[in-house]
Amino acid sequence: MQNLWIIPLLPLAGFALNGLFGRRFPKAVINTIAVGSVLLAFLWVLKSLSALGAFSGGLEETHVEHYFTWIQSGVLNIGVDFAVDRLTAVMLLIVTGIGTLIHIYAVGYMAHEGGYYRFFAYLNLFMFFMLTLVLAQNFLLLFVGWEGVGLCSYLLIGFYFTEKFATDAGNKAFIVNRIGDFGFSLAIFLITIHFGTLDFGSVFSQAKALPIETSPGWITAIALLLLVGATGKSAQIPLYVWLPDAMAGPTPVSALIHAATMVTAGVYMIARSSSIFLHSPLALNVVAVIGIATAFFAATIGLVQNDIKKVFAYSTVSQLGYMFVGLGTGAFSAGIFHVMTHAFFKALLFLGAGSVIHALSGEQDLRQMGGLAKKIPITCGVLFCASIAIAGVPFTSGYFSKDLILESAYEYAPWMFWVGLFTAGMTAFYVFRAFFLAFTGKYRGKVHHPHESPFVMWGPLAILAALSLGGGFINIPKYLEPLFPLAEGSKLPPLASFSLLSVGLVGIALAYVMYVLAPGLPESLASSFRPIYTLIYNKYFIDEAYDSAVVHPVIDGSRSLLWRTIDAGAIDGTVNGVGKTARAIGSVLRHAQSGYIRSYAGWVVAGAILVVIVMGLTGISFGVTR
Amino acid sequence: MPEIPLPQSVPLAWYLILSAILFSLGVAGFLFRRNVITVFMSIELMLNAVNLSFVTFSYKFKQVDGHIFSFFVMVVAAAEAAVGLAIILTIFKNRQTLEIDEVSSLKN
Amino acid sequence: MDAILFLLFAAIAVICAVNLVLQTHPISSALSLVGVMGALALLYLQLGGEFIAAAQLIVYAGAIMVLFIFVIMLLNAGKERKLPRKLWVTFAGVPLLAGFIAIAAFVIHRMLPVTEGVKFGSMTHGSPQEIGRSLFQTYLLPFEVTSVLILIAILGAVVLASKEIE
Amino acid sequence: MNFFIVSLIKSALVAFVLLTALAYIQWVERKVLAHIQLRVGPRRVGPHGLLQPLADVIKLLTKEDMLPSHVNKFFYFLAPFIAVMFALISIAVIPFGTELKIGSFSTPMQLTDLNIGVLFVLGLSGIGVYGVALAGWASNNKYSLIGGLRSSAQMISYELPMAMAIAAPLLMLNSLSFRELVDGQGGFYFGFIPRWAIFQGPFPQIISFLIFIIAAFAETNRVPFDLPEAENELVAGFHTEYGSMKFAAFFMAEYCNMVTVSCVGALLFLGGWQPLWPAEYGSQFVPTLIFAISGLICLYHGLHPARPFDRFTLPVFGVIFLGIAAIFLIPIVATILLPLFWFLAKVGIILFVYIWIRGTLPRFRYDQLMNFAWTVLFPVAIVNLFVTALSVALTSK
Repeated sequence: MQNLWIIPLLPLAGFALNGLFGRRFPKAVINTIAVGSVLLAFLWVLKSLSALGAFSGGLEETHVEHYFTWIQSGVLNIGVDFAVDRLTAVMLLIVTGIGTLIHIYAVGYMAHEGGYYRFFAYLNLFMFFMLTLVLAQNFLLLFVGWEGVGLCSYLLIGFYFTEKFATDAGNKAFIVNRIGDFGFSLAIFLITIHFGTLDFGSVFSQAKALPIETSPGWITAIALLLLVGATGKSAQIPLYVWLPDAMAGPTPVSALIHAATMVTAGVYMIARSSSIFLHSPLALNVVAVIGIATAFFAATIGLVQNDIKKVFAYSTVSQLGYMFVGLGTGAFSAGIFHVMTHAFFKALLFLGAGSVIHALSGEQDLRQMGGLAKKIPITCGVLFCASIAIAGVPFTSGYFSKDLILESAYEYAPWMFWVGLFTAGMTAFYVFRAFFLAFTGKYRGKVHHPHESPFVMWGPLAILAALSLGGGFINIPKYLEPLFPLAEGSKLPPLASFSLLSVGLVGIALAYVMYVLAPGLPESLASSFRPIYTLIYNKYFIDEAYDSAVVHPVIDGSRSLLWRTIDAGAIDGTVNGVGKTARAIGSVLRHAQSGYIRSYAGWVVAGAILVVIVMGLTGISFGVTR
Repeated sequence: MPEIPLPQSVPLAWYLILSAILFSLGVAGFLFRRNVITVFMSIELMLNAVNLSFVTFSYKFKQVDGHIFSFFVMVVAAAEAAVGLAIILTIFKNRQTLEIDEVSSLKN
Repeated sequence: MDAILFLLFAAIAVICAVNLVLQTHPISSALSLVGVMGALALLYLQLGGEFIAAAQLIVYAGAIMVLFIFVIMLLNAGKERKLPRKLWVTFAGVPLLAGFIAIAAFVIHRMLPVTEGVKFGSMTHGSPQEIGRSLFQTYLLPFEVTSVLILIAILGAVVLASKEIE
Repeated sequence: MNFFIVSLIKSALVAFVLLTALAYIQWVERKVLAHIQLRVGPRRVGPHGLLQPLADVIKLLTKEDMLPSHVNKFFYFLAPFIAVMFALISIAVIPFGTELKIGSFSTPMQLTDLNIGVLFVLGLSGIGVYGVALAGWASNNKYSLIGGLRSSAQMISYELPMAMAIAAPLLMLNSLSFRELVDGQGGFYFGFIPRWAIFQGPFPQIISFLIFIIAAFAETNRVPFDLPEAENELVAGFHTEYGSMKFAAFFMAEYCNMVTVSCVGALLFLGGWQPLWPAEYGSQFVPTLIFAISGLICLYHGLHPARPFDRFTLPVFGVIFLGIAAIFLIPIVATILLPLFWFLAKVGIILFVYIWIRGTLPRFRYDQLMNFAWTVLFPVAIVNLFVTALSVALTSK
């Protein structure tokens, strides 16, 4: 018994304290509570993991802790129980560790914002739900965490609820997620029907016993529905649209929720239910295709964005795509590995971007930056680390994970490998485009003398920088072997491996050429490829498409049909009718309510006698038999 | 004296029937009496009847649970008596009556 | 022997209960109720419920009923007013009651075998030790909850009784 | 059938002894009170007033049994019976000593050993309230009514601390049957400190003994808690309307309750018939010594030339005492009588304390009485119970 329940409970306590009394607390107290709770959670994670021997080669099999039975109905018995295996251990460390860093960072970043306590309360609540999600030992509990993080992301995206676009973005994220969650819940229902339980242990052991489905069956259905949920949460095609807008939230939120942790929940969930996916090649195939498509697609959009956070948002989408490719090609451990490294460098990217924005007091447009390298050197340095990491420059963290994913992609289908490779190039390109636009050249901004961020902000950045450079040497796949056996790495052909090595550098070089050496080049390119440029620049008009295809019909439909006809006509009519009937009956029955206790008792007794008579005649003997 | 054929051991059913009789007598008291206190006591009588069947079943199954339940019933009855009698006192203070039928302002 | 004892106490109980219902004066009803309780306590003893018997005496007869009598004295409650009782009550009620009891007896006989009977002393689970063990291990939570209930009852009683009606 | 005969004999014996004892306790009380107040007390009837109780009984029996016109007859008659009945029943579970062995035949010195004896006594004491309450209510007289109300309230209130106080030693001795309780108090610490409940580890029950005694006074409506019959406020309280034998019944009930309570106290706290110090230090000669000394004193006073009266009684009693002393020297009889002696001695001491306090203390005011019960006695009892339970739990293996 490692008292795992303490881990999520600490942030919850923080949320309760800050949420209830934060209004009256001074900032120092709020900080202490918020950061302290998460830090404590992190320490507790370390303690319990080391106690379980997670760091010393132990924790081969899952360590389950049952706390109490939550739902007991018929055969279905859902308990509130947490579990830790190596996968969970990795996720726990990522969530709590990066969570702690980002909390610390947020202390500095939000220092001048309103609704301070609210922000940290939400952040802690998010940590609580995220940890519940990660620790859960059955699908329902996981779903609770899943919905919870969705709620928190909604709250935090709409944190500046005075801005229309923020609230809109929040709604968008929420609604799009609902679609995914709908699929997820359907999947849960199917699982309940077919396995009779939701507990991971029994479900997966049953799943392992099943034959592999060559033709789609209910396992495929389950897997695909789970995938729908995952695409919603992890912003994959077609449900990725909410993530870029989600950048309306404060930057720490973008870093924590929309880069490091929550959006990887889908990946985690698929990896967790790998034993279901492994039995449905079709589903795996879909996962992989969706992943590669998303990766490519988002990367192209990322090429031309001018809002620094948007750029990183699309890169997030495309990196998530990579993770899905990893999962879909059966390299689950590689996917998780990329989750970790991505958590490092993407959090770093966002926080760095945040620090830039902070320096420029709110300016997010790349065209308004430039030449910041001298003004905010530390930020520049850490952002450089992050950029090379994501660009997959050899021996940075991003390189290792991406490498693994692409290798398995090559085994799976070479074309996928080449697309992924190209995407990697694009990634390197647009990241460094952003980097050069921001830090080189001469300053184009209006804000005068940008200032370096305080220590609380660049301290975490430094740690993250170190991680995103060296994080790749943590051999996650090896660590996760008990869960996801490694395929014996068949060597890539030399050409492929070489291009894999070089692609990042090429992308960087290209970006250097276009945005440092010959700044005029991009415009001329854009003008020469005008139609494509506009198409990409407007994100392939996906949002507009959704608008006309989904939103308007729905709205009109609800207006005319649901509201006017069904609601006002049928339902209200029925309800009022019921009411009228009830009144009519009541006016008759009212005379029974004489107000005399004994007459009431008389009715009761009459009923009792009736029961006894029935018992006597039918001879029902309640439990007591001869 | 004439020999009455008595069973060597008392059938369990007798106890339950006794409890049924007591219970229905309690019901009758509840229905016929008009004095609040008597009505209240009839309720207590019903509770006792139920206790008896509890204990009987606990004898049948040779388990202590029945006793525990009747114990809880007693506790609840004690609480109920405390509150109920307090209420009766208040009613009496308010209306100077113990007639249950005069406490019928709930009607309509 | 058992049967005789049972019949004796059962008779006492029933007579007292009938008296409870028929008496018009609350005090008489209260005392007959005490009688019922005493008889029941002895029946519990016969059924091997020593602790319950004692509790019956102490809690019910010793505390609750004293409370009743106390209140009756305090309010100095007199006899019920004789009302012209509606005829159907007596003419329908009593046979109804009898029928009810008869059916109940019938059902119980259907439910329980007549063969197995109660012998004094053959039930050994009612000892205070047993009760205590199961009360503080199996039923600990309900037990604590009842304590809270009692507390609430006390507060409610105090509040109700101490309220001054002007 | 042997069992029934023995029980019959025993109950007859106990009843006889008890009733006489009741009568004579009252005589003793009058005497002691008299001496406390520097009077001589009853000494007209019989030698040294020894026949006074008999005279009282005869008087009460022969008085006209008058029935007030305004009473509720049934309950008016019922009340004293209830009172005296439940007072007398509870003696049935009190053990007076160890086994009574005559040759092969042996029987416990006790009417019946209930394994819930303590609860039994508590329950009966609870029911005993009805007698008083009913008496007060039935005699349809405001003094009686108030007396009855007071007594029922008082008894209910004091039952709680009493029960708490009793529960503490039960916790330590871990039984509900008096006999086992007393056996649990046998033995000595360091060979000479008796393991009575009031001395026994882990937590000596001296506090709960005090609480018990105080509550007992209230339960039996004795000074300083005799408000139900506070003559200067309520004429005679609940038995104002009672005369002759019915009055005697209440009287008997009161003294019987005293005796019962004293017995319970002696059994629960003073180790029943366990001697004060072990036999190897000669505890079995205590009775001999006491009786011998008292006998000698009697002889001395009786034969003292300056003493004008009791020329006959005292010497006779002196001789009797010396005889008893001699009896205690006979080993076979001694084994039977020694426990009895110790037990009765302890009961006697507690009874004497009753009388002593009656002679000493004034009466409480009613509100003081209630406040004392609820604000002092009850909390202290609870705390004591907690501490006991804690220490028991900590020391039990």
